[in-house]
Order: sequence, then C-alpha cells, then structure tokens
Amino acid sequence: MSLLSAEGLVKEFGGLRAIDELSVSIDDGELVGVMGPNGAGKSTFFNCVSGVIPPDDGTVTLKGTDVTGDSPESLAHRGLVRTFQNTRELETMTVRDNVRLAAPDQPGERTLPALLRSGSMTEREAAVRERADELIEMFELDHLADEYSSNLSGGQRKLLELARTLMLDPDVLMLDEPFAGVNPTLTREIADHVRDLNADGMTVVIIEHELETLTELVDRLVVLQQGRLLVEGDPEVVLEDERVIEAYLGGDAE
Amino acid sequence: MGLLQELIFGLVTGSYIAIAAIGFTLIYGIVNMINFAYGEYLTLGAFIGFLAANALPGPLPVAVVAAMIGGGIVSIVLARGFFTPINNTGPVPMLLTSIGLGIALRNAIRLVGGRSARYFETETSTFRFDAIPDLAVGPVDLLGGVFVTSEHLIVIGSAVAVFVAIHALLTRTDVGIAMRAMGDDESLARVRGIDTQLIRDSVWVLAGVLAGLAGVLMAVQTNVSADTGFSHILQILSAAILGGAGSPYGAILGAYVIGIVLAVSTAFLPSSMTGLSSAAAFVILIAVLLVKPSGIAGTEVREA
Amino acid sequence: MSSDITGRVNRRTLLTVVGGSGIAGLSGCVGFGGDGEGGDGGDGSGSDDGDGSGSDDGNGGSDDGGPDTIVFGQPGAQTGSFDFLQPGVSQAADAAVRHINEAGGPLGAELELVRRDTAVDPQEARTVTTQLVENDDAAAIVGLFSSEINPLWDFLQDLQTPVVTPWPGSTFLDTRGGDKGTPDDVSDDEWVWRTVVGDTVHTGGSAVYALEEGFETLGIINGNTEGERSYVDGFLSVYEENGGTVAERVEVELGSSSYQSALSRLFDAEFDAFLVSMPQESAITALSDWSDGGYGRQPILSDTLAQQAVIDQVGSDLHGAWAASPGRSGPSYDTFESIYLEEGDAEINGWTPPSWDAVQVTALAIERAGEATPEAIQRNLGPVSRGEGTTVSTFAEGKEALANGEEITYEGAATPVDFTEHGNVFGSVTISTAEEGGFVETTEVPAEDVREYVAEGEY
Amino acid sequence: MSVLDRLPSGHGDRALIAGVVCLLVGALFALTPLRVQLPSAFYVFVEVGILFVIYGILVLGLDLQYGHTGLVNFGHVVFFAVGAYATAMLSAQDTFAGIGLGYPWPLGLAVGVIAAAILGAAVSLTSIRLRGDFLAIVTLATAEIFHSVFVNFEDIFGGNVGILGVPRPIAALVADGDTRLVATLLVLGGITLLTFTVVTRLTHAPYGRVLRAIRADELVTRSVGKSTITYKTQAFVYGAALAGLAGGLFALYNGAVAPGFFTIQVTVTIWIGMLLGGAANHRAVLAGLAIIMGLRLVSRFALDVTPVSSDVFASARLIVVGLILVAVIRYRPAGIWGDAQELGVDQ
Repeated sequence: MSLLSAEGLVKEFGGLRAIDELSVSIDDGELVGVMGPNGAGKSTFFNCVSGVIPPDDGTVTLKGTDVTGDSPESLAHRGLVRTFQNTRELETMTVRDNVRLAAPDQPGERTLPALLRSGSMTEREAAVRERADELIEMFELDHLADEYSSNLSGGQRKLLELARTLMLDPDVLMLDEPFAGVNPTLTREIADHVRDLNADGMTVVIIEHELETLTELVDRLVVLQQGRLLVEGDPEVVLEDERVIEAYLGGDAE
Repeated sequence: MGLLQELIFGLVTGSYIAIAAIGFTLIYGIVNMINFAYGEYLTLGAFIGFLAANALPGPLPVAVVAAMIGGGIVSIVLARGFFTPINNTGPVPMLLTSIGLGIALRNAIRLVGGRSARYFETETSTFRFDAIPDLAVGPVDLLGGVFVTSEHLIVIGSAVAVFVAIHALLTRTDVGIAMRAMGDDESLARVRGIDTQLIRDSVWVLAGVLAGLAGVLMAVQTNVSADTGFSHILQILSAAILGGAGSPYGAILGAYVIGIVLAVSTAFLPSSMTGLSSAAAFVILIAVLLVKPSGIAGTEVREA
Repeated sequence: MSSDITGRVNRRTLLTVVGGSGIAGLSGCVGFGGDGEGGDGGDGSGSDDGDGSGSDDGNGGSDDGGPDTIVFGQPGAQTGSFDFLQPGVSQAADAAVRHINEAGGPLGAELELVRRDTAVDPQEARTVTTQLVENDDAAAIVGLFSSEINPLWDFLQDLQTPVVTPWPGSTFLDTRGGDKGTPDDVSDDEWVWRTVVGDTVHTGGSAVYALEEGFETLGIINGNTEGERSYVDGFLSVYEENGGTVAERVEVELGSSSYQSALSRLFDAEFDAFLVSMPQESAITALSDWSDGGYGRQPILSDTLAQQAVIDQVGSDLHGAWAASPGRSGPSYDTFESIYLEEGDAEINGWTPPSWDAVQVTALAIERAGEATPEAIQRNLGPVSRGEGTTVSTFAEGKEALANGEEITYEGAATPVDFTEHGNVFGSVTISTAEEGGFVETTEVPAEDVREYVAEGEY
Repeated sequence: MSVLDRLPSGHGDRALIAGVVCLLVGALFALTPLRVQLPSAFYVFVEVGILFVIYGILVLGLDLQYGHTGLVNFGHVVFFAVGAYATAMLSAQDTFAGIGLGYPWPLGLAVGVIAAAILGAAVSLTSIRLRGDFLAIVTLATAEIFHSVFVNFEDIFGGNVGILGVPRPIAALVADGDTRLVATLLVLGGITLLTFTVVTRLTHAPYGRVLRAIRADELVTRSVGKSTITYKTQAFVYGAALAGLAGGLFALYNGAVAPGFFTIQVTVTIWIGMLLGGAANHRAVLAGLAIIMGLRLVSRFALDVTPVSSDVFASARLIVVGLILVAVIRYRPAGIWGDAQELGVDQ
C-alpha cells in the first residue's frame, strides 16, 4: 500500500492547466525524484500535495487518509513536511530559533502555559533545545547558530531548511530543488544526509534539475511534462527513454 | 423627491471622488503604496487654483489648469523628496510615511494659508425638469421632477473627460501601456526594458494633476481651507479599494457606488441615523473586502 | 522604561518619608494627616482673610505689597475646529489686558495673559489647563469650549480654579457652574462661569419670534455635533412648548461636499420655515445647495451664521433669512469696541465681546477681593457682577469705585453680566435679517423678556 | 537572542515585582492617611505621566500585534474607545446624556475588556487574512465607523458630550489632590508594569517565537505545523483586550468619556512611539512613547522661549511631529533601540 498518493490531480491557473489529471503514488520508505522541464508542473504538484494550494480536482491520500485540500499545518501534523524552491528562511530569526520553531507539541506555544511558565513548557523546551542543537551540529551550522538566518549563504540556507524540517521528524519529506545554487561539495553533503535519512526509514520526494545527483540518489524517477506523467521507473531506464530525451533536448530544455 | 434625483446627486458626489480616486489608485497600483497624504495634494491644488483665480485675469478654467499643473509639480517634488528614496521598504513604511507627511503638510498649509475658509466666486444656474412623472413603488418614488445645476454638469463633465483621457492614455500611449504592464508585474516590466522609475515619476505627476483638478472642483463646491482635501481622503480611499486597488476603472466604479450610497442613505435612513452616511460608506467598504477581498474588479489582497 | 519612571517617583516618595521633606523645589513632601504643611488647595478650610489657604498660585507667598504680576490662562483653539474664531477672541482678551494694565492693573500688579493651544481636544485641554494653573501660575482660566468642559468636569472641579469662559453654549452648563448664589461658601461651588449667553436663552428668543411671525411648523437641518444639537434642542424646548410643531428634522455630517440629499429629504415635508444650525463653512455649502435647488421657504439661521460671508456666498436667495443672536450690544459695547479696534483688525464674532467681559469681570473680582488667589476670585465673581452697586463698564471705572469703598456691578460688552447662581448670563436677543449689504438688526428682544422663557433656577 | 536563554534574567519578572510594589504603594496612599505633597510645577508632568502609562498599555498591545506578529492595526484607538465607553456606560451614574447603568465599576471594567476583545475577534475573524496595508485600512475604517456611531447616537452614547458621571475609585478614596495624583500614577503605572510582564512572558515563551515566525514568513510557519490564523487572531484579540483595559482605566481615571478623547491622534501617537523606540522590543516601545509624549509636553514649554506667536507655534509643533514620523521611518527604520535584522528592515 502506498504511503502518499495523488489521484487525478488538476490545477488551473487562468485557464492553463499547470497539472492535468496527474496521478503519482509513493510507497513507504521510497526515495523518489520528480523531474521535468520548466513549466512541467513539478512545483504545482508539490504545492497541491503539501496543502499550499488546493487542487481543482483529484484527491491526495496520506497513510490511507484523504487529505485533499488540507492546510499545510495539518499535513505537517500528519507527518508530511516540505521545503521550498527558493529557500524560505525566517530571516528575522536566528538559526537556532529557526530550528527550534519547528518543534511539535510544545505546550509553551499556547497562551496559558506561556503566561504561567508551566513546568511542561520548560521541560519540553529543554528537550527541544537539545534536539535542535543536535540537528544544527549535524548540518555543521553550529558556528552560525546565533546568526540571523538572513546572514547565511545559499547553501547554508538549504542546510538550515533541512534541519528545520527534520525537527518535525516527518514520515514524508518533500524537497523542492535542494541542490539548486549549491556548490558541489555541499551538494554531496546534502545528498548524503538525504540518503541517511532514507536509510533510517524516511520517505523522501525530491524535485531536482541536477540530473546526475538525482539519478544517483533515488530509487525511482517520475518525469512530468506539461502537467502530465510522462514516464516513471528506474532512473537508468527512464533516462534512456526516448520521450524523456526529446522532452529535455527537443523542447525548452534548460 | 424621487430616487432619480438622488441618483443625480450621487453621480455628482461620485464624480468628485472618482477623479481623485483614479489618482490615488494609480499610485497604489504602480508605486504599491496607500498614500494617506493624497488629501493634502487636493488641498494644495485648491489653494493653487484659488491663488491663480485671484492673480490671473482669465476665467475659472485658467485657474483649473494652473491647479492641475501645480498639483503635478507638487506631487513629483514630494515623491522625490519623501517616497522615492524608500521605494523598496514595502507598503507599510510607505503608508506610515505618508501619514506623517500628511500631518506636516496639513499644518504647514494652515500656517501659510491661514485659518479662515476662502471661497471661489462662481455663478450657478439651475435647470429643472419638472415634467417627469412620478413612478411610485411603495413609499419610494422612482422618477419625479429633477434638477441639475451648471456646477453639477461641470463636475460630471470634467469627470467624464478625465475618464476618456485616462482610458486613452492607458490604451494608446507607450507610457500608459507601460503603466499597465508595471501594475501587473513590476519585475517582468523591468525585464522587458521598461524604465520603472520613469513610469513611477509619470504616475506621480498624473496623480498630482488629477488631485489638482479634484481639489479645485471640491473647493468650488465647498471652500478652500487646510482641511479641504483631508476631509475627503477616507471616501477617496474607500472608493479606490472598493473598486479594486490599483485599477483606475474599478476606482471610477467604486467612487460612484460611494457617491450613490452617501446620497441614498441620507435620503432613506431613519432620521436619527442620517448623520451616519459616511459610516455607511465604510460599512460597504468592509463588506466588500470580506466578500470579495480583491474589490469589485481587482487584484488579490489576501495573503493566506 | 515605565518601570524606571514610576520607580523613581516611588523611591523619592519613600526617601522623603524616611528622610524628611528637606529637598527643596523638586521633591515632594509626605506627611500624615495632611494639614500640618498647609496647602492642599483647601476646600472650605481657608479663612476669609485669604492667607490661610496658602496657595502657591499668583501671589507667590507675598505678604504685604501684593504680587508683581497676576496671570490669567487662556486655553484657545489655535489649531483644530473653531480656530477661525480664535483671533477675535484673542484680540478681545489682549485688548482687555492692555486696558486693565493701563488703568493700573489689578491690585497694582501687571496682568499677564498666557495663551496655549488645545486644538479643541479634551485631552490636550486637560494638559494645557494643568500647565496654565500649575506652571504658569494662572489665578483664573479665561477659556475652554463645551466639548472640553463637559468631559473634563470632574477634573475642573478638582482643580478649584475659576474658569470664566466666553465659549460654551451647551445646555449642560445651564444648571452647572457658578457659586450657587452663596459667594462666601465655596464648598458648593462649581467653578465654571460663562460670559456668553447659553443656547437656552437666545434660541428661546428665536423660537418665540418665529411663532410671533406665524411660522407654526418647522423643518430642521442641523450638524450632528454637540453645539448644533444643543442649539436645536434649546430652540425646540421653547418652540414646541408654545405650540409649534416640527415636520422633519435631518441631521448631517459636517464638512460634506454636498448636502443636496439631506435637503431633498427635508423639503419633502410640509412646513412654514426651516431652521439651519451648522457651522459657517458647512452651512454655506448647504445653503448654496438650497439656493441652487430652488427650494424656497423661510430660512431661520443659528446665531453663528449671521455673517456677511454667508450672504456673499449664498447670494440673494438668502435675503429675508433671519437669525437670533445673543445681543452683541451689551450696555458697554461701544466702550469695548473702541478699545478693541485699537488692538488690531481681527473680525468681531459672537464670542469676541464675551471674551472681553471674561477678562474684565475676573480682574474686577481680584480688585474687590484684595488678593489674587483662585478662591478669592471665585468668591468675588458674584458680588462684582450682580445686585446693587455702582454700575461700571470697565475695569478702570470699577477700580476707582472700589477704591472709594463702593460696591460695584459690572455691565459688560456682550451682556449686563449678571451671573445667575449657576454662573450663567442673560442678554438681549437680536433678530437680524439678511439684506443686500449684510445682516441688519431688525428687532431686539430685551434681556428681561428673554428671562421669562427660562424657568427660575434652571439656568 | 534565543528564546528561553533569556528567561532566567527576564525583564518580565523585574517588571512584575516593580508593578506589584507600585500597586502596593499606590494602595498605601489610597487607603491610609499618608499624604504626598507635590510642587505644583510637577502637576503637569504627573498628569502626562498618567496618560503615558495608560497609553503604555495601548502601545504594548499594539506591539504584540505589529512588532511581533506583523499585523498592521491602524485603528487601535477603537478598542481603547470601546473599552472606555463600555466601562463608562455600565458604571456611570447620573450621566448628562447617554446611558449610565450605575453598576459597580469592577464589573464595568471587566465588560470593557471583554467588549474590546469581542470587537477585536470580530475584526480579526473577518479581516485577518488581508494583506498588511489593507488590514490597516479596515481597522482605520472600523475606528471611523465607531467614532461616527458614538457621536451620532446621543441617547445611547451621549453624542459629543459623551458619558459623564463615571465613578473614580481612586478619587473617591483620596480627597487630597496631590496624593490622589501620585496614587493614580502608581496604581495605573503598576497595572502597566503587570501588562509588561504579561506580554513579556508571552513573547519570550515559545508562543512569541511562533508570532515572530509569522511576521517573518507565514507560509513557512504553516508548513512547520503552526496554525497561523489562530495565532494571528489571538494576538489581535489580546492587543484589543489590552486596549480595552486601557480604555476602562482611562474612563475610571477621568470620570467621563467623550469622542474627543478617541481620535486618530491617539493611534498616530502610539504608532510613532512604537516605531521611534523600535518595534518588537517592549521596553523600546515604551521608551519611544515616552519620548514622543515628552517632546510634545516639552514643546509646550518651548513656547515661552520661542520668538514666534502662539498661533504659529501651534502649527509648527504638529509639522515637527509629522516630520519626526517621516524621518524615523527613513533614517531609523528599526527605531532607536530596535534590531534592524530582527525587524527585517536592514537594507
């Protein structure tokens, strides 16, 4: 049974179908890459699945529950977390606070415990700090922990975003172009992290243009074109597919 | 008197507001700011027109032209001095700056212009149409005899002339087309080689010219004082947002909705509530923002 | 930040409790029981000879020669609504001060007027009045509007400084203010006096005149602010009591660009005449709209509209409209006018002569009291204005008469200034009619007649 | 700058202690024959000081909304007014115009806070999703509507006269003027300090971290599982309720409310105070408010030494106030004590 599946998703913008009857299914523990030329509907697919925009038609199912049109926050509670193509840091907050923010189940985020400084809040916050520091260390951001995240470089932002999502300990991690604008060393580092996470049982979906890294990394590749599923399957096989070659070389490839 | 007469009054009031609201909404659309000092632009236009009417030998239209030119100059100077330097800080700091500038300008005008109201010397003639039959529906009379004055006709005529000119500008000229492009998507416009600062400056001048015209028209109907424009800014703003912020056509529509609401609510509200007509306009504004946040014809203003 | 500020006050207070009250000037003193140190502005504790009240106002602790300067505070509308009326009021007050100083000044001291802007905002007015009394050492306040006095009523009572103001018409003050007819007993006093005729009086005169002229049904258009409503309410209380009826009443917001809708609503009703109560600028807009609309019928204007500018702007349709104003010509109007005109060229409005009267009568109260404390002024405002005594029209005459040991009664520029127990004045009512060259006084209802419309003790 | 790192030495707790001390000392003056005597030159400063601590509650609430959560509320005065009117109408006896029900004042104060909170909830339920500058317009329009309503319905709200005859609990206990002023300042100042404690605890807790995250990027905050609409609504309602508290206290201090006390001037003053001091920093916004109110007061004294006439002076003062707002935004966008990076105004 699949962990996350989209059935017949449709989203129109001003009469143009960004995704058109798109169906994708992802199994528990899989590491899946999503690729396709510009305008193929990758980001719209992500947005519809992660609740950022509601689809016009079709259903999204997570762990057997229909979550179509659910808000990003409720999906996060159900274990699905995403990153953004243009990294979105909370620039006016420190690296530490960026990561700590994402901690779930903090009673101190409700009014009364916050006002009364309840013991449950202090206890939880101690655990949150410890976990956040672990993640910051894991991504080698510890020397920047007290910097405002607006001071970080592009690659560091990708790492921070990853650290922030891991704070939620998600079941499904959706990464939107995690290697874009990142130098090769850091790219390898991020890829290693992703591989480790997947090895620990986390399901990961990645949109990426960087084909080489992607094909090395993923178990399965899904290729979109003009809002529809073009091909899916083993990376090696998919990349040899004529339709894919045409889509990338013939059309408006980058 | 009948509903028809109220509609005429509403059209006149709407016309004053519409001229100003177009200027206001253009600034919103292109510069991306709510300019709360815009009322003071009207006041300055009214003062310039008043001075011109007394200093120049010509008839009132000369004063109107002087006010429009003066308004344009004032607007671009203030924009260069106060708004252009903080163009990139976002809508809220710009709104706050305009509020501060408005307070300063209003009091500077009071300081220089003095406190008493001045009046334009005008002659008004009235045209009556008493032959129109009544058409009563319940207690409300839909038609009935009406009158219009020469002043009404001038105001409505000016408004129509402005609409035509603005429409021509936005559809037929390079500057106007660039304005529309920029209103839609500024970064795209920049990519396409449009000089965005030039367009912004043009919008400031245009908004000032419209403010000058609206200021003089309002002053002819009421008077010239430090509060001439400020007392109408909330109506102008409501009209612009009602119609869909940034859209000149929406602003015209919004202005007439406000004008007619003001007229009809005064005529038909219970007599203990007739003093609330402008509050009624705000209630409509809020209602529209809730039902259709983008205004009657405009862009999305919700975030989430 | 706030913790710092309050903390400091705190610490100082505690310090003085422990360390005594020695730190001169800035620090406060603290004590038990309160009366040991004297001055808490004492209500009723002061003795008649004045020194016992120990106030630090005005006479600054002098014991024999009297103070060198005496200060009156004038809160004014230098910005905000009504600011266009302030120049005439300021000039009248300045002229009165000059006249008083030329006559030797109250108690031989130099009279000084400190004027500060309230913008007709009650919050500002509170600050300004405090500053005038406590920092400028004003012995009396000669200003404040209805919209400032009413919400600050408790504050003004706590202040215990006489407020003698030329502004308020509000019916709120009809039964509030004055010395309650007992000048020597300040415990029941309400500290506010007005030298301008309250709306109740002249609107009453106007209503009776309207009925005499045969206008038995009325339409009303008025602004939705306190002054305008109070005017209409005063008018109606007499008008309806004497048989008049109101066919339609429309309230409008001030400052609109057009009043056509309100007018069309009003004139759908049947009536003989219509009453307009709006401030001048809005009234000009409304009356111009009325003229354009050709609605006709007899206009009755509120007193503030009897201005040349109104006729100029509205045009000949307005000819025949009349307004009932508080008589501008009190017994001493001519004396006032000649001194006023020397002072400057500000236009005289309805509040200009009362402003003169306010300063004159307050200075006379000081002269009679022999000291310039707020309480002494409060005790003497009644005696110098009402009852028997040598009639005086200026401070100069009054000073002389008092020096001769006579009692005096001041006859003012706007009214005879006979303060009622509630600190109000009656005056004649002038009916003036709009004509080609301006408003012409056509009839005058004497003060005594006006008095008949108003029940004893209710004004 | 991290959240709980700051907790142990939090200003909130010092303010709590200071606030309780203020209340106790104020109560001491109010309830015992202990008297203070103030030099009369001090009166006006204490008067303005009392207004400052009342406006202080307003600015703390506004800062919770704008400084922390990014909600642009340009009609803050309406919540102040609604709190004041509700308190006044419930507790006033023998008012000249409008309704005065004569209930005990604590009930009036409680209803004042609740009424303001309900209005805040109504505004946020309908408008909290609007973009910043449009929320500003809706709140501004709300304030104008209520102002018209207060003025217009004379039988209910007393028109321009307002509601008179509101009980003054402190004045009722202390007959002596000087002591009354000091006691009032202490009690109201104490309440402001307690408010400071409350908002500090909220914003220094993980709760405040969520609010600041919303201001930084609402979508990201949602995508890490925070229900941002709930938080925005709460922040708006808490700010409104604090304004209602300030309004109720004002009514009980002044003994009357009238539309003239609740003009857009109040909103402008607290906005300038907040921006001048530095949004998102509780102490800074209070300091900024103190500066702008202090400047206004000191400028009154400047009249004595300036060569211009008082008419010119009055206008010039307001010109300066307007230009201060313009200059702060342009040259000091984070305010005097604000952190430009934390506020995201660093260019």
